[in-house]
Amino acid sequence: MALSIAHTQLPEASPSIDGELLIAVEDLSLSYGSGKRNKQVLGHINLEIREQEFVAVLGSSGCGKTSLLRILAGYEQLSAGRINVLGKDRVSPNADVGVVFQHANLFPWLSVQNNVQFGLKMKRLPKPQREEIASEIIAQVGLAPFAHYLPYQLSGGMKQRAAIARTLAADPRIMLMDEPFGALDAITRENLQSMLKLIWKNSRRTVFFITHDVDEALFLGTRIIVMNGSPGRIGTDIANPIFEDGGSIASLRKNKEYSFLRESLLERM
Amino acid sequence: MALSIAHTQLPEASPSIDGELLIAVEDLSLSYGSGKRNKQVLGHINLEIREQEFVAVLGSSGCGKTSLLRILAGYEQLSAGRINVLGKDRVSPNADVGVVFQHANLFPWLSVQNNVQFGLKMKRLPKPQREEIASEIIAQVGLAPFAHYLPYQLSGGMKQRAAIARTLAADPRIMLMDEPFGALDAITRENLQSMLKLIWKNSRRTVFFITHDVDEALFLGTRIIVMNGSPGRIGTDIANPIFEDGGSIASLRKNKEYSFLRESLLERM
Amino acid sequence: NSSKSGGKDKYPKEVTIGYQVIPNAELLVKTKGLAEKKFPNVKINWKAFDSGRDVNTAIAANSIDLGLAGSVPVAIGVTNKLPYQVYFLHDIIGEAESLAVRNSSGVKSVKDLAGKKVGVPFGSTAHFSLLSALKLEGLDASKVTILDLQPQDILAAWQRKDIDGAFVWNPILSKLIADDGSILVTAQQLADKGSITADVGVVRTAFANDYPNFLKDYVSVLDEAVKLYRDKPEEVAKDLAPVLSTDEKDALAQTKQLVWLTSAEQSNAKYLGSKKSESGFADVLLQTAQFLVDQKQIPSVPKLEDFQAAIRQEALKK
Amino acid sequence: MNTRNLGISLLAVIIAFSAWWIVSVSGAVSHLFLPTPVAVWKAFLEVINEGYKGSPLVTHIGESLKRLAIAFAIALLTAIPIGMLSGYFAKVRAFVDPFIEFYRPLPPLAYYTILVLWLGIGDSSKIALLALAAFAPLYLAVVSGVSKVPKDRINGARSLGAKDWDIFVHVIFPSTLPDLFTGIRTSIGMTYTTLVAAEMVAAVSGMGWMVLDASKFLRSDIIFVGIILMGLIAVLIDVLIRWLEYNRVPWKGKE
Amino acid sequence: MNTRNLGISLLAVIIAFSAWWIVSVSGAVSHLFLPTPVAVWKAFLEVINEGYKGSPLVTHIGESLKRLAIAFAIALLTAIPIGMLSGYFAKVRAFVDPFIEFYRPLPPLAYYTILVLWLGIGDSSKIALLALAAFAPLYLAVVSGVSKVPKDRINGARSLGAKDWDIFVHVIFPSTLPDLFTGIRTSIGMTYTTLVAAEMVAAVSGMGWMVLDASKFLRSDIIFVGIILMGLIAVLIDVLIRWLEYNRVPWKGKE
Ligand SMILES: Nc1ncnc2c1ncn2[C@@H]1O[C@H](COP(=O)(O)OP(=O)(O)OP(=O)(O)O)[C@@H](O)[C@H]1O
Ligand SMILES: Nc1ncnc2c1ncn2[C@@H]1O[C@H](COP(=O)(O)OP(=O)(O)OP(=O)(O)O)[C@@H](O)[C@H]1O
Ligand SMILES: C[N+](C)(C)CC(=O)O
Ligand SMILES: [Mg+2]
Ligand SMILES: [Mg+2]
Repeated sequence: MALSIAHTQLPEASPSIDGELLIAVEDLSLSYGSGKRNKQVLGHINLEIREQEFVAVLGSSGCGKTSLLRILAGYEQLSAGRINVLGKDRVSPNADVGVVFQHANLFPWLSVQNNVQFGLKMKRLPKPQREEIASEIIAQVGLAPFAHYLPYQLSGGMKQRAAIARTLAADPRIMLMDEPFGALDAITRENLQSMLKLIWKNSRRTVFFITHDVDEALFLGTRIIVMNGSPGRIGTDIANPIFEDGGSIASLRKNKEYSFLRESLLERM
Repeated sequence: MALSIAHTQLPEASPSIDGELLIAVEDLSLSYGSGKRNKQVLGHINLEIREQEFVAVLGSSGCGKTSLLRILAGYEQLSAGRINVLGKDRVSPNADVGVVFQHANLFPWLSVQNNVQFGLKMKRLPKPQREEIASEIIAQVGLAPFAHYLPYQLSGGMKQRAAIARTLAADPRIMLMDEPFGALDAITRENLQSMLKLIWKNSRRTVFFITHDVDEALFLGTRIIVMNGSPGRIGTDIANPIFEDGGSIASLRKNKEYSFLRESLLERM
Repeated sequence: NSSKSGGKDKYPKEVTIGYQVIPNAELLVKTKGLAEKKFPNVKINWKAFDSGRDVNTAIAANSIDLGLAGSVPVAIGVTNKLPYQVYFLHDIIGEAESLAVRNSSGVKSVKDLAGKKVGVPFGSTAHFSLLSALKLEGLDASKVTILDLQPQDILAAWQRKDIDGAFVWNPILSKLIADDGSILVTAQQLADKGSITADVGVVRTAFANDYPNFLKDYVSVLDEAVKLYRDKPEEVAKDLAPVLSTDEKDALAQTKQLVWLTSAEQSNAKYLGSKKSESGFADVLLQTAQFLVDQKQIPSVPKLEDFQAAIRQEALKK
Repeated sequence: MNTRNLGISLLAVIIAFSAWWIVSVSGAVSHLFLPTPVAVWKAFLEVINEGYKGSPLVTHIGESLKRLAIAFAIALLTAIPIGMLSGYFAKVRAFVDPFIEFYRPLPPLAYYTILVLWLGIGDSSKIALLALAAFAPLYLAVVSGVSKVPKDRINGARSLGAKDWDIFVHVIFPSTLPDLFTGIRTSIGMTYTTLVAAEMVAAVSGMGWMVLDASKFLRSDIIFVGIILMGLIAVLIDVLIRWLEYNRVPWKGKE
Repeated sequence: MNTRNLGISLLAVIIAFSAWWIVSVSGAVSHLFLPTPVAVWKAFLEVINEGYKGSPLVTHIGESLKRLAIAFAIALLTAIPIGMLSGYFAKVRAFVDPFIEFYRPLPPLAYYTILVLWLGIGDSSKIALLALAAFAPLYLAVVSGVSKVPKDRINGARSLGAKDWDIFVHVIFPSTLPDLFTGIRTSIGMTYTTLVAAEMVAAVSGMGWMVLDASKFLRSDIIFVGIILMGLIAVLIDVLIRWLEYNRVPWKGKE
């Protein structure tokens, strides 16, 4: 999957993968406010995401990463251009597109078990089946002993794992994640990175993953997008040349292309 | 100032500097709660900090970094051992020991100008003098155009700069900082790191600086402490062999000792 | 509320009577259960009220069938076209309501009240009597500080020496007398000079039309109570004492301060009369209302015929 | 009141009680103004044993609590749905708010006469008065609760497949629970302080009526009994609701 | 009420008004129950031109507002310092709270007779009743405000050289300002709803007394004038305080 690249220049071409086209964005713009207060946040975004891609999105603060994700999730309406997510032109939040935020956003009145079951309940799945699926996924993210805890009884990392489990349980075709590990300490963060990688390896679910950590992007993304400018646009869009199916950030850093890639990406932010 | 170290092993000895001894901690322990709920958080900490040192503190989450800082600041009382800060055995919060937190903790009802003046007002400095000193420091941290803004009108990075300015204006002999850049995005973070480094270079004020970012520690600290274990103790205490007076994290990364040091420190967390 | 049944000779299944704790025939009827005895198949609901104002409101709200209110609230009610009529005078207020003044205040006559503070419950019979007394003595009401006080607050104010006098009824009146007070004017004296006040039985007109016989028979029960009182006042006092929260002796004294009248006596033209056109009490109500207009208490007053129409003499007839 | 300083709270009560005792027994003030603790205790026993004016004490307490409970139930059943709609749909809120804003600050006694005219002297006007007192704080709490529901919590639920009705039942309602409980507490408080006003017209039972009636006859001892009783019952109700809250909304203040 | 849906709010008012007009003019209910808008308007003009029972309308409004203002000022001057002490020193709070918890839920009418006995029938008992109604919500808001002051804000101030008194004046007081304003609004609300009760005894002026007196004389039109007036004035007061709050505490809800 990794394209080989020259050491002196990054390939600007978008990667060509054969999977089904799940997300297509054409000439998208977004403005907030109206009249004098109008502020264009995104301008002329073009983007295609296919099945099985893990797209890591980098970009300086305020360049519009979150805004783009919210449009893809149907939380925000674009101001101009065209969008198509899973065949629909008018996107509204639905169970096929899962979302995980920086802050876990769990339902505080539901136990971990019930939070994870939420999506299944909405699908009107019978209770025993719901419970089985949820328990399995909870075990997978290592929260089995805490299944009956309420969110406030969990640490930040545990909450984040529960949130990921909840989205996974709903079995969306696409997962949109907005700096899901941003609020965590280094150790927890590394654990969750490995967990996410493993999950992706097993399910090959399409992921759109915003981060401000270049190492994280290089570790997780099969493809890396860098956004910049104001209004924000996509400046760089490459296949990750050093993507490995397993490994760790530490082993990544030993890759000889790593330092160069890192610097190049930072520069482009 | 930097000790030369062997490439295969980190020197475990505490660095010997000739400055005045400002902080001395001997066999310090701390427990929270009592009875069944008792939990020992710090155990047998020994630490000496001298004038002009910039001590960067690393350590996994929950190992007690913040707790140690709070004891040094006089916010928390130790359970056992001895402590001496600026010659006093019973430490209570005072103007000689400045504190900066991860979240700016500004007074929300005071403008930047008045926040920065706060310490001077407490010293009963006459108003014109107060204003002069504050304006100067505000300009130094690049907030001059925002001097009359209230905190809620500032971005995260601006708030953090105002908080640092406020502590600097009070002119403490020691500055204790607890992940002051933890909540910021990568770009802002780098700017503030450079700013702090510059300020330290000019004032050589003693700093105790907690971070979870190894790069940040290597960039800023003349000395690096790694805490670990439960109850937390000081596992590693070295002079930073690659400390430079100027530079940037990017240039740091080019240092050939960088990768090894980084891995060793991460390992020790 | 009463439920209607059958023709005009029938009793209602239920009747709601709004009474007040005043030592008169109706209180005796209630205390001795005379009505329950007389109407074994009628459910009688007794509702206690503190003021004619609330009785007016309750009648207007269709919540009670019979009620007891002072002549002043009734004049106000008729003026406002409340759908009720006077069917009985439960008592003529004699010495039960009086103007008491504190001895130490130096007030010897009504005229001395100028510049003094006097408490009275506004909109009550006592309020009317006080204003009448001032008018009779030619003292402008604006020269006296008249305070709107409920009886219990009058006593509190009296004890604290916040007021110099009060026009009020029992049990508070006797407490004022007991505490350095003396009586300056009684309602009896004012009645003698034409300013009559009374406690009045009113009935919802619709109820009276539906159950004329019940009303007649209820009046006969009231007559029975008046006779009982005239025959054995001590026994009556003994029955009423606990209801009045007082002792027998005081209860007897209190009953004597009110004039109890039988229906026959009330048929006199001086009182309710026997014909619409010759009801002395209609004149009293008109005078009362006119007086309230003069005192700027109410905006306007209806014609005499309206007051005459509001007297129902039928129930008095044997 | 936390348990750590329970001793001090107890001390406060004892000091207040002693002060009362000393002042009243010393004779410095008339017993009419301040009955002695002994007199109040005797009055309490008397009311316990013989009742007050025809009804046993439990009837007085029961009648008052019944009125409060019915009024509060009416407020709950109306304020929660209306408040949820108002909180969710700005237009509904714009329609309902003028009425609430207008009647909320009105003294209950100002419109009590009108209520009696409309609903009669029975329990319905009393209950209506209490329910009106209960409605506004409950409604406002629900509206504020709903408008505080994070937009992204609703979005998140939709992304998990929740439809409109699911959102109401499974997201908005539970989200407002903490505010609802706060509202319930203020609402019951408001209702309770209106109790005496409600029992002013044509009542012959109820704690409020008892105090009013006692004050008509200047029975200070009974007034004190009534006040102390009402205060203690109010504290009990509040403790009960806090306990319920603690059990139903354990995450309150910890989100 | 936001401005975007002002039209809908206006519509609500118009609908309510029309409903009133139609029902009252149709004759379906007696004018005693529901006077016509025209009658109310006439009564309003009458009261404006001739006053009510000896005092011009402005005097009635002024007297009520004066009582409210004095009572509220007393509550402010007592509740803020006591509340600050209670919030800061757990022991003070343990001492004060039993009294507050006990009297707060009591219906004002329950203890009004006692207040009249103690303070007389003048304005002082009225003001005391109103001040008691105002005190509890203000006190509770200040206590909650103080106990919400982040521990590290105080520590931070000490690290900048603040001493005990500085902490109170420069940290705790301004920190509680947002809660104080919330407290002020509920407190004024509580005081206002007690206004009629306060003017029940020995008043000959005041909006509350006007409504009470009008109901004695079955003047529904005046009752309506009084209620509408009281409602509008309350809304005005609330707008004023919100405006003050917006100007004094611009950071509220944005920390
Ligand atoms: N609701 C809104 N109204 C107005 N402007 C907004 C709104 N939301 C975001 N913006 C602006 O849009 C721009 C893009 O914001 P966005 O949150 O998408 O950036 P981002 O790339 O996610 O930044 P970060 O890395 O800090 O999360 C910013 O300038 C922001 O101030
Ligand atoms: N007030 C407290 N009461 C009880 N336990 C506490 C308290 N404060 C901290 N702890 C516990 O003490 C331990 C050390 O906490 P501390 O905040 O000092 O860690 P830290 O090294 O700063 O962690 P982080 O990197 O996450 O900030 C943790 O286990 C924490 O749960
Ligand atoms: C509702 N309040 C208790 C505030 C006032 C009253 O009883 O009239
Ligand atoms: Mg973002
Ligand atoms: Mg910490």
